[in-house]
Amino acid sequence: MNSVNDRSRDIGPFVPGPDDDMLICRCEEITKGEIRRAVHDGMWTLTEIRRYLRTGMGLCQGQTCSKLVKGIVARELGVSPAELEPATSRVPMRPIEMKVFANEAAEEKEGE
Amino acid sequence: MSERIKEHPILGVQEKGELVKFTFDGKEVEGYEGEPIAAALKAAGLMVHRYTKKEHKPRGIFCAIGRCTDCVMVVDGVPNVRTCITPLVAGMDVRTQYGVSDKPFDEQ
Amino acid sequence: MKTSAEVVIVGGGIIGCATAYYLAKMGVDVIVLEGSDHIGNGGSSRNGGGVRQSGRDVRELPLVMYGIKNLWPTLSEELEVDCEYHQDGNLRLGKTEKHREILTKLADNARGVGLDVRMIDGDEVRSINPYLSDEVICASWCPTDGHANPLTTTLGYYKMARRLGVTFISGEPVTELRVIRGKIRQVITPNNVYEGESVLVAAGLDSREILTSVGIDIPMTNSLLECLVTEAQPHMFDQMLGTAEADFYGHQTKHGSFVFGGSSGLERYNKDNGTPINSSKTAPCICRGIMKYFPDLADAKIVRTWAGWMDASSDGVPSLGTVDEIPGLYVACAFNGHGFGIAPAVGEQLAKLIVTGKTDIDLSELHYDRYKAKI
Amino acid sequence: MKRYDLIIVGAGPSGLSAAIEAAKRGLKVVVFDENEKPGGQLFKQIHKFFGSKEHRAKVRGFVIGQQLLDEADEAGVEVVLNATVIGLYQDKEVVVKRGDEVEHFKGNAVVIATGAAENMVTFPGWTLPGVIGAGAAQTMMNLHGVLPGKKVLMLGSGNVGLVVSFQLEQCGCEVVALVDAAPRVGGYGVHAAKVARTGVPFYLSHTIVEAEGEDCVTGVTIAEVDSKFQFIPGTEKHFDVDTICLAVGLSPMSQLLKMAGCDMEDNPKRGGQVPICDEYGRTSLPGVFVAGDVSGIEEASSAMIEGRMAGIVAAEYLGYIEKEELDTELESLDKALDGLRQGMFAPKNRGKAIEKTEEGIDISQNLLLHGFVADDEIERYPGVTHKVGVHPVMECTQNIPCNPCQDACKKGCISIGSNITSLPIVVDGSECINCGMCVASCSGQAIFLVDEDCGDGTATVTLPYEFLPLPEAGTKGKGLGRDGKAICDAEVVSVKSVKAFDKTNLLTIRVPKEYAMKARFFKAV
Repeated sequence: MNSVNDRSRDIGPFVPGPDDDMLICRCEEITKGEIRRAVHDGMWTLTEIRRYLRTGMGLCQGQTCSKLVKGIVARELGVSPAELEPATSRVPMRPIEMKVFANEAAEEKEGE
Repeated sequence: MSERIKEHPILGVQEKGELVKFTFDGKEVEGYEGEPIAAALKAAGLMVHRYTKKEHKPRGIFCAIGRCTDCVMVVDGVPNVRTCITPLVAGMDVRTQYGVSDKPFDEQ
Repeated sequence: MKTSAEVVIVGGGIIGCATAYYLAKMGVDVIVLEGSDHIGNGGSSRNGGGVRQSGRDVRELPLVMYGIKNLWPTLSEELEVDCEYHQDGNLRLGKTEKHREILTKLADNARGVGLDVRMIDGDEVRSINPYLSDEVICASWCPTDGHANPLTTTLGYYKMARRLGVTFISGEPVTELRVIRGKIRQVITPNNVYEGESVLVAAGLDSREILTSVGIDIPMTNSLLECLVTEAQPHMFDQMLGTAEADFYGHQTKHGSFVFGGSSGLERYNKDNGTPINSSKTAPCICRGIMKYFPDLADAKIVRTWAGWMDASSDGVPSLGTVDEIPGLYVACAFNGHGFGIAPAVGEQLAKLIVTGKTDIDLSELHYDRYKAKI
Repeated sequence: MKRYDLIIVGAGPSGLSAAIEAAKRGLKVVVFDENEKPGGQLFKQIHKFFGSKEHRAKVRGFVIGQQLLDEADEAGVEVVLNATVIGLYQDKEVVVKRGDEVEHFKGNAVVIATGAAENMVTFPGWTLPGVIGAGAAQTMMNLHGVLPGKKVLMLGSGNVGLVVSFQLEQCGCEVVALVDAAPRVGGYGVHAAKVARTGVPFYLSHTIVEAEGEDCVTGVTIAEVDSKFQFIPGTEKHFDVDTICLAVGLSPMSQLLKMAGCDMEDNPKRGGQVPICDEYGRTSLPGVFVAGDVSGIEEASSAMIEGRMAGIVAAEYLGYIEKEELDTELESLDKALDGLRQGMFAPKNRGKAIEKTEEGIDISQNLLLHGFVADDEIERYPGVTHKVGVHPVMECTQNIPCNPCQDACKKGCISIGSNITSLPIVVDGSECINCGMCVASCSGQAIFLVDEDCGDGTATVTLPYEFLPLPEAGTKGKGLGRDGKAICDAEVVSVKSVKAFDKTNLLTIRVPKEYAMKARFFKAV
C-alpha cells in the first residue's frame, strides 16, 4: 500500500480507559490498555502492534482477535478500521507438528 | 438432565462410536470413540480445559472447530492438543493444561 | 510535515532506528524515512534473534564484542521494553570431522581478536544442552553469546527515538539522493524532497539502488532466507544454537516458542512476488534439519513461517561508515544476515561518527570502497 | 508434482458446487477440506432453506449437503477430507496436511472456498468456559449430539443468532434471553417469530455487562444501551445461565488469498477483508477464483450459486468450454443469484431501516423490537385473511426471497406471483382442503391453518412443531401467543407426521374461538 504516514502526527495524549484491562488477544493475553498504549508509543500499523505485543501471534494466529485489535487501533488513531491493512497471513494455516511438516509425501509416478 | 441429546426432533438418534473409557487428570471418564475429546468432556460436565500462562485464567471450548485453540490440553503427554477436533481413543490420558504443562503452576 | 533536519536517515530498520536514537540522545535533529508501511519491516523483524560473536568474520568482531559488552546488558532498561536478551552462550554444532575443521578454524580466528570461544566434544555439548542428539560430535562454545527479541528491540529503538523527538515517516521509499554544491543535501521520494546536512543510507538491499543516484555502488545481491516458529513449549534451554553446516540456527524464546531459521540451498534462486514470500520447500527442510539435532521437538507444532531478504556482499561483511567521495554521506548496509546482534553497536558508533567524526571502534576494514577484483 | 485441472479448498456449499460444475464439464477436480465431514456448515443447518426450487428451498441444510456430495460423487469429483490446506504458494501450489505427512499439489486453476469465521465481542468474563460461539453451539449439538448448555443466553439477533436459538430449544436447552445491542432484530422476522412464540424474551438495545463465574459461567448481567451504545445505569438485568452464546456476525476467512498475494480490500459491505474480485469470483491472480463467504458474507443459498459460477468460469479459463456456453450459463446463474439478492435483507439494503414492505404496508415495529408481530398488527398483511372453515393464515410480513408455499398448495390457494419477494396472498375463491403442505413447506414456520369457528365456541389452529416429545392427541396444555405467553387453555386435536412434511409435525390444537388469531404455539402442562 505504502501511504505516507508521519509518525509525529498528534493523536492526542493517552487517556486511561475503564476497560483497559479487558483481554483482547485470548492466546497471548494482551489487554486493550496494552494495545492502546502501544499506539501511543508509535505502533501505528497492525503489523507493528503484532510485532511489539504479540497480538495474533499465538496458537490461533489472530483468527479470533484480529478484527477486535483493528477496531481498537483505528479508534486510537482516529481513522476508519478499513484503512488499516491486516497483518500478513503466514503458512501454515493451522498449527502443524514439525515431524509432519518435515514428512513430505513421496511423488506418485504416473500410472500408479 | 443428561448432557447428551438422546433423540433429536430433526436428526433423530445420532450414530456414535463405541462407549470407551479414558482419563481426565487421572480420573476415569466415559466417551464415545471417535467423537472429539472436547465433546466427551462436555458430555461429562467438564468445562475447564486449561489455565492460561500469564493470568492463570480458566478456558474451555470456544469455537469448537479447531480455530481458536482455547480448548487445548495435554493429551498423552503432548501439550497444546486441540481437543475439539481430536478424536477420542480408548485409554487416552487427557490432562488439564497449565500454561503449556500438565503440572499445576505451584509445581512448575 | 517536517522535511528538513540535521540528519536524514534512509531506512527505518534496526540500524536506522538505533542510529536515530543515539543521535537524538546527543541532541541531534533527525528524520527517518521508511519505504514500507511498517517500521523495521525488513531483516530487522525477520531474523532469528542471534546476539552472537562466534562464527563472525574478524573484521566485524570488534564492533559486535563492543556492543555485547557495553550496550546489550542494559538495553531493555534503556529502551523501556523487554528485549528478551539472554547471554547464555552459543553452541555451533558439528556432526562430522569436516564440521570440526570448519568450527576449529573459526574459533581460532576469533580467539586471535580476544573472543572467549573454544571447541568442546559431544559429551560436553550435551552437558550444556541435554536435548541434543548423539549425532552431535563437537561444537564451538562461546559463553558470552546469546539471543534477543528482534521485534521488540527494533520497535523499542523506534519508540524511544520517537519519544526523543525523531521524526519517522513510513511509506516514503527513497528514489534518489542529490548532491548540491559538492555535499550531500537532498533525499527524494515520490511525494517529497527532504533535506539534511548529513544523510545515512541504511536501507538494506535497497541501499544499492538508492546510492546509484549519487554514483556509489556497493556490490550486494539478495538471498531469500526463511524462518519458522513453534507454539510455546515448556522451557528446555537458553543457548543460541547454530551449526557448522548452517542447516539451521535458533533458540527458545522467553515466550516458550522456538524460533529457527535454516536453509534449503535454494535461497539465492527462489523467486518472489515482490514481497519476501516463503517457498514451499524450505520449511519442511528446516524441520528435517532441526529434528536431526533435537528429536524431542518432533511433536512441537509450527505456527508460522516467514521469509526475508538478506543483503549479501561478496566478502560477507557490511559496508559501514563515511563515503569519503561525498561529504555528509554515510552508509550502513550489507549486513549479510548478521545485522541484528551488531545493530546497537553500529547505531551508537555511527551516531558518534556523524556528530564527532570519530568512533571508538576502528571501522576502516568495513569501508564501502574496499571491494577489489581477485587478481 | 501431482497436478489437477482444478483444486478447490473447502468442501462447503460453494466449494462443492464449484466442483460439480467443473467436473461435469470434464475437469479433473479435487476438493480438500480440513474437516472430518464434508459440507461445511451445511451439516449443522437443520432448518429448511429459503428461496425457490432452483435454490433448493424448503430442503434442510444437512440434506442439501448430502445432495451436493452425491452430485459431486456422480460427477467424478475427488473429495479429500481431514486434509488441511496449510498454504497457497506461488504458481498455484497447494500444500496439504494429511495424516502424518504433507503433500504438494499444483492446480491449473484454484478455487478458494474457505468460508467464514465468527466475529467476537468482548465483555468482562468473555474468556470464561461457557462463553462460546454460536457455531460452537451448532457443532456440539448438531454434529456431536452434546448439549452446549442447559440455560443459555444468546447474544445476536441476526439469522445465526435466531436460527441457533431455535436449534438450542429443539434439543432441549432453555434460551433465557435473546439479546442484541442493535435497536432492531437483525435477521428474518419469521426466524424471530418462531423463537419468540416458544417464550424466549428478546432484549433489543441491550448488551452484556458481564459474564459471571469463577471457573465457568454461572450467570450474566445485561443492560440497556443508548443510541451511542453506552450502558444506561439502572437498566441491568441478571440471568442465571451456564452458557453464553455469541452470534455477532461473520468475517471472510481469506488468509490463504492474502498469503498467495491476491489484491485484497477491507470491504465492510462484504464483512471484512476480501479478495478484490469480479462478480464471478476472478481474483487478481490469473486462475485463482473465489466463491462463497470468503469473498463476502451471504447465505449458503447464494454461496452455492457463486460456487457454480466459479466452477464454470474455471472450466472456460482452462478451455473445457467455449465462451458462448460460459455466457449462457452465467446469464441464468446471474438470474438465480439476483433472485436471492432481493428483498429487505438484500446485501444492497444492509444497514438500512426499511419502514414499509414492497406492497406499501408498514413493517411490524413490534417484530423488530420484540421478535413477534403484535396481535393488532397482524391483520394488515395480505396472507392473513378470514374465511369460514379451515384456511391458511400466512404470517409472512417481510419481503424475503422465498416461495415454496405457492407450489406446496395443490389447490392454488396461495400466490406469490413472479416477484419472489412478494408477500404471499390467499387467492380469492380458492378452497383449502386442510392438507397441511403449506404449513410444512414454510421454511419460516409462518403458516398456520385456522378454523376460526368450529361452531361450539372453539377454534382449531394447526401449527408447525419440531420439538420432542411430540404431544399426542388429547394432550392438554396452554395455547401460547406470538409473544410466547400462555394465553388460553388448549388441547391437542391431532398430530400429523408424514414423510412429505420432512420432520415438521403438524399439531392441531383446539382453543376458545376468541384465540383463533392469537394462539400460535402449544405447551403441554
